[in-house]
Amino acid sequence: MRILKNRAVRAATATLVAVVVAAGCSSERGKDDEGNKSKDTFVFAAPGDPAALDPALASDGETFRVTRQSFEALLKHESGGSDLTGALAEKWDSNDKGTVWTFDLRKNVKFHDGEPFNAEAVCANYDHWFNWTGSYQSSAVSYYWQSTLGGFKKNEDKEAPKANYKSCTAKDENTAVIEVNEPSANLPGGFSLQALAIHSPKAIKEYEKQDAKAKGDAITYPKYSQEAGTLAGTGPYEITGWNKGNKEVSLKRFDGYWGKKGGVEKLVFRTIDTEDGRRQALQAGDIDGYDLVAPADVDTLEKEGFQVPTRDVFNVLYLGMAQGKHKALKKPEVRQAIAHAVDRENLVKTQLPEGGKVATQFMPETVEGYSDKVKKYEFDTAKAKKLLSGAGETGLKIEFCYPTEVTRPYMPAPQDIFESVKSDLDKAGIKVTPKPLKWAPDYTDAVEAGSCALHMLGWTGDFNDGFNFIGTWFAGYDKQWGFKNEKVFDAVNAGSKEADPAARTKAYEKANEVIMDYLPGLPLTSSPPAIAFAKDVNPPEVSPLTQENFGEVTFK
Amino acid sequence: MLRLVVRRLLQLIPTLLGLSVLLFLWLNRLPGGPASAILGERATEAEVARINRLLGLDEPVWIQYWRFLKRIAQLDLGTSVRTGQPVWDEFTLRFPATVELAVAAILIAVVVGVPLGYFAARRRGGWLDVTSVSGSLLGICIPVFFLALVLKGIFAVNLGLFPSYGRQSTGIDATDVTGFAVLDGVLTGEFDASWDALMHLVLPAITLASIPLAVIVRMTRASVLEVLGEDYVRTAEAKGLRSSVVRGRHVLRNALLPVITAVGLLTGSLLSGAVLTESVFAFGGIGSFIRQAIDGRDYPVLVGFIMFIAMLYVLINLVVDLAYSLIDPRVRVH
Amino acid sequence: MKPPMTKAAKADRLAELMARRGGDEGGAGLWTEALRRLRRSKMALIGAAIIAVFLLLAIVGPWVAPHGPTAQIWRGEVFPNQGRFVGPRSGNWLGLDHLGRDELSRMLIGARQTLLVGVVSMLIGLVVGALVGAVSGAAATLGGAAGKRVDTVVMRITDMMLALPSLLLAVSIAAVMGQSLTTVMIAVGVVQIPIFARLLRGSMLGQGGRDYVLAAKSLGVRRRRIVLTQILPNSVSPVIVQATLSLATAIIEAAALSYLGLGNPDPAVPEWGVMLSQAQRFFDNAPMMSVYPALGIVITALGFTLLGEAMREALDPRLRG
Amino acid sequence: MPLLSVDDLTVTFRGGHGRPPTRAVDGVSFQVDAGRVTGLVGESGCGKSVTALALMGLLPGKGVDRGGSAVLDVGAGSEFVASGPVDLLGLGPGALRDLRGSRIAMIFQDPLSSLNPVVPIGVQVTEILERHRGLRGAPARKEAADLLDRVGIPDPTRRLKEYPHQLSGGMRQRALIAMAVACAPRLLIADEPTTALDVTIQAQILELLKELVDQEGTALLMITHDLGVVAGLCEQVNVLYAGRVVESAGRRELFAHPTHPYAHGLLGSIPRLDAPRGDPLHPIRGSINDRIAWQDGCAFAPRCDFYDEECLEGPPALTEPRRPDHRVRCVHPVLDTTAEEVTA
Repeated sequence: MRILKNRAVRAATATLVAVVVAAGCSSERGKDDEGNKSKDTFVFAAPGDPAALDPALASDGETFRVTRQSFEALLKHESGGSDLTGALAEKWDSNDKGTVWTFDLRKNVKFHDGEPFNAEAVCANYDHWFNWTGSYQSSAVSYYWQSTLGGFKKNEDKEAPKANYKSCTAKDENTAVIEVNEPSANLPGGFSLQALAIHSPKAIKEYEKQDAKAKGDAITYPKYSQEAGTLAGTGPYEITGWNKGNKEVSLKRFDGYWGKKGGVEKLVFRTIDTEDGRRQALQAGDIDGYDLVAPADVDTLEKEGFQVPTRDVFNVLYLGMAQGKHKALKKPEVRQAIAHAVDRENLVKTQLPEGGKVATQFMPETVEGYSDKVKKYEFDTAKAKKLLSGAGETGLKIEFCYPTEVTRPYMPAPQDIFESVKSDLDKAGIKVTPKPLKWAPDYTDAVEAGSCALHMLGWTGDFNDGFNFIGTWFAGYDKQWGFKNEKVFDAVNAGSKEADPAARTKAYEKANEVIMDYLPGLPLTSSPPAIAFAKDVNPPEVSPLTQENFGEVTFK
Repeated sequence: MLRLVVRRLLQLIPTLLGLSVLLFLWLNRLPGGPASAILGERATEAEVARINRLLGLDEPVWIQYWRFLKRIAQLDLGTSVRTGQPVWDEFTLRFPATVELAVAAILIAVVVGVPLGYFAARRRGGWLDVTSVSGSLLGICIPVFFLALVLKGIFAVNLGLFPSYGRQSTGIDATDVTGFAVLDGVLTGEFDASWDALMHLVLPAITLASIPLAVIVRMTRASVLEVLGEDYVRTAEAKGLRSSVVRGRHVLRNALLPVITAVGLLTGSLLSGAVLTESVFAFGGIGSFIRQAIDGRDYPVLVGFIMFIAMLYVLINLVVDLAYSLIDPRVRVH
Repeated sequence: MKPPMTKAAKADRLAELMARRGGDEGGAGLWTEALRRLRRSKMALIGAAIIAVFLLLAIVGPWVAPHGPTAQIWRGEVFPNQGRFVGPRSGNWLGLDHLGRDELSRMLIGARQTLLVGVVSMLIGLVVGALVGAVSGAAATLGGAAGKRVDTVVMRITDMMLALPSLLLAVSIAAVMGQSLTTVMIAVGVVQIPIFARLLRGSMLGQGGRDYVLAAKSLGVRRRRIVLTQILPNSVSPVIVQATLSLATAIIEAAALSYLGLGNPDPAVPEWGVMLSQAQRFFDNAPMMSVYPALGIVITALGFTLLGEAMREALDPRLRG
Repeated sequence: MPLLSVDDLTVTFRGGHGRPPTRAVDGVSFQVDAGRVTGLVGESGCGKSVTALALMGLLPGKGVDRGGSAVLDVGAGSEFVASGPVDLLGLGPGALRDLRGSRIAMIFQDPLSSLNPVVPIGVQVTEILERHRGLRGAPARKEAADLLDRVGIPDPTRRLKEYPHQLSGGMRQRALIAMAVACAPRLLIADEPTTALDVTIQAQILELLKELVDQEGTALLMITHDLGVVAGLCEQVNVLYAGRVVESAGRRELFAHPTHPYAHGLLGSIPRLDAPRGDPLHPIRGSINDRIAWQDGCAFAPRCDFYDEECLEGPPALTEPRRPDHRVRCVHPVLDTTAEEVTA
């Protein structure tokens, strides 16, 4: 026994010594690595891990942030803006009904695996998605396909939306034609979605067989989507590694890229889930940039010489009112009273990062269909009081849900915003009972089910179309709001079937005015999610849709 | 000895079964489901319903439980709802990090705590005693997350002595053999990788060590005080032995027995309890993963994890007992 | 030659002399002994002093607080989004928090909340834990084979509870019950249960083996009586110590929960843990905003811990001397 | 001259923690002659063990005051100690360590608790050989085996590997004795060496001790409350009461003529087979706690049948009422006892 013990001890000490000594003599080399590493590797900290490396299976921004560097869709938003421009398609056009979409594809584009990009490739992708079966049809896996092009060839679930996608035909090498059954507000915007980015057909063939099994109590993402180097896109970077343990995805510059080559040799995305964590990592020089900067930090970082470029706003935060939950909210006066009671200016002044704006309607001004003629509800506590007493609701008691442990691009500090709004309402004589809930699923569920009389929620646009905003709430009856008002519903839907962009915009403007007259809830603010970069970085054009292309990054 | 191991593992089975039932009933009481956790604000009722149906979460609990049992029987812990990967893989992926962290923390706690406790006992009532005891107590009283933030702010951000997050720097692409970053470096000869990993360990380990340290200091102190009063120490003195021998062979060897048990249990709690530390230092271990699992209602992960922890505890207790039987002849295992 | 003393006189003289010699060691009971040692331990004194101050604050705090906890009176002067805060000044001795509220008032009112959380959750743990422990301890010592089985089962369960990371337990409780002060208390309390249970059982087993229990058994005293009148009273001291220590851990655990966003939500009743977890976002620009509640927590916890440790030492017969 | 002469030894425990200081040993004087067995008798609490510890230098450094002197003839000196007579109370810790185990050894009361439970017997024996005789490794083990053999432990080589809990009570005490005599000390102090053992074993152990001292010429200071042991072993007896020697005489003389009321009482309280039936025992009333300070008078007075005011006039001196070699500390010595009344 004793012998054995001693042996163990000796072994242990031996290793320890080895490590320390080794470390000692090699530490120098380590330093050098750091030195020249920063030249060609750009490290960006994201708040969350990607879900998969196949954007088609994902619905979260973190996945897209990574895949966007490697996969391209037919269309994209212009760098730093929110207008559509060509990506893999140079030009695109549709018939008047908006059901036949023709894309002139970019020539001599190669996939990372050397395959040529052409019309067949495009159709291969679209048909692949359209023919999805099994748990691929779950909206947890194919959310964006379903929300833009509806269901599948064979819907296995009667609840699934009916297919709107009809066919994709390769007219010639460089012309692809995609047909849909109904005109849709999601087009052409949908064609820019990262979820509909084009992969090399070779890769698709190869991994088609791998099923996303709904096994026991969870959906297993297909194996290929969890490994680097399986799929091949056309983007400026290739994904070379995904070290899950280290929460790190690394990409290498693709020299065969058709467009402007990537500025740095290697891109690395690392996950740091807390705001402080990301900020401190930047301050400590461990990373070169990060997203979702806490508003409180923007100023600090700038003072310390870091770069915090301002994004245009492309989201809206609103104060939701569930009429189903609280009868008083059915009275317009009460809703108006609340609207007048809230000091939205103060939120912008004190809570939001630079560039934040008061929201006058349920879409930011950057979106086509934004109207200046909507009814505005200025801050006026006295008026609020008057309206309440008029409605016989003085001393109104109401429950107010807010999410904890989360920051959303449109909602930097939920609890602070909540407390400000609450104290406003208190001043107007409305008794608020706070009800904090964990963001997901508690909060989102409660809100969806309309069990939160007052609540805060928001939306970040997927692409530049008004319906992508107002459509998500007011296209029909929704428990979250709990009201039926055909006038509103019709106004909102009017635009969605409209093929002609100009007419569509008009319709949306009208819709916004109708909505704000009815005032189902109170749009609070639009705030730009802040993004920060190190001093020695030439940052990319920051995008309102948070669709930065890190290929633009270079080091000073 | 082997029989002991086997017996313990058999005892484990009923415990696990009971535990799993409790868990299942418990977790089913949790509001909200994975679906909305996945989709966030994009979740609509219809979607949630569909996903739940697909996952069979709409079926009665006992059916789900039966399915679960069948899975477990095949040694399948299920699949994480959030990451869509097998729970087992997720654990094996992240557990080494936590083990590394926990071991480092315990090492610190023991290396610092035992001597402190010993000398505190020797100079009972002296300034060393008072300072070391109340100092270690202070360690317990600082909320871990705050301690972590402060340490990080000072040593990582301001002084830049240590990395502020993660397990490894980006530049160093270490080859992964065992998953234990430090060890791997030694095995593969990538010593800079080892060093790098060590540096990343320092701050989290110190943070995590604060509580075990306090416990160990106090235990050592108490137990040394007790042993110093024992007759056999007096005997040793009566033999005129050199004080080094008296301390080492007669005082410490006896005084450390209870400390060993404590260390075992502490390690266990660290392995399961590094949630705060890991999330402050974005340390890719099991702790932060579990925290996300809780937020995301990732039932399979939670169930799996608790099963995992249960087993872990039995194993640790086993190890402690074996270690004990090595040092304390009175409790030989037969 | 002095006149001979009477017997009585002699007796008195003796008594006087014996008295003068002073009493002998021993005889003093466990508790009196302990108290005597406590009064002389630095740790105990410091701890007690801290606790006294804390209690005072907790009691009078809300009345002496100059402003309401939610009144965002100086809202216009604080700009968290620009890192502009207001430090100590006349009128706001501890400055303003990130929503333009008077920090001092919130600290004062927070004291009571913090105490409340500590005490209630400790009590939950103590009462339930002690019950469980007592039952299983009694079963183990006097219940015979069946009792042993009961005991093992109970202890298994507590083991499991101990094995679960306390935060995980707390979080899932919070998830079921929704967030509120009560949730925090229960969550933190539940975590304490197994500790108390094991402790009491342990010391009961220790007592169970003692001669006086054997004696009582052999005299045929009814088991319930033995447990109630002999074993329990002699087993409580470690539990009392633990209770003191638990007050500290409870306060800290509560802070941890707040950091995980599960703290008491209601801004009207600020609790130091919540204040800390909210303020640490602004640590760079307004460190004091985190430091005040942090200090509050640390010092209070330290107070209870010091006292608890001192008691532990004072009561530990092995460490007499 | 004697091997050890203790003169006016006093040991006082400072109270601290508000307790009054207690004087455990209050001016004890006695002598131990080389190669002879001297007894130190008294009921528990009379300060005999403290005396022993004081001689060994094992009393805690803090909170204890020592007075008087205890001169031991250490024979050959060592690196710390000059040869010849030295005052044990005057020595530094280093010197004491050198003497303990080599010149002066001790056997304790409870053999189980006096052995380190987690160290094999062998090591516990060899360590002392190594310390004082520089023996290491094989020779040390050999010597240890011999020692165990000498103290009558069967199969010593196996025992060396065993741990205390594997030995019987008697074995353990033998092992302790083996350690004590390992370096042939000049003085061996045995503090109630048999109290923790059952009677049959007691006899064996006493037998063993006798042999050893006879062979080695070691002087033995036997500390006990058991008059049986005294009768069987000691040549010179010192009766201790409340920290002072109250009577000192040769064994026969003492048993024949217990002169101090206390000694008288002690002997009177032994049950005897040849006593007529129904003849009651004569226990001493009260306990050692019913006493007064020596400076006020005779500490035994409160329990004494014969005391009067004279007893309360200051400390009584040692007198020699019977014979020059029989010293008694009493104002009213019991002189009328006749031999046949008490003889063992």
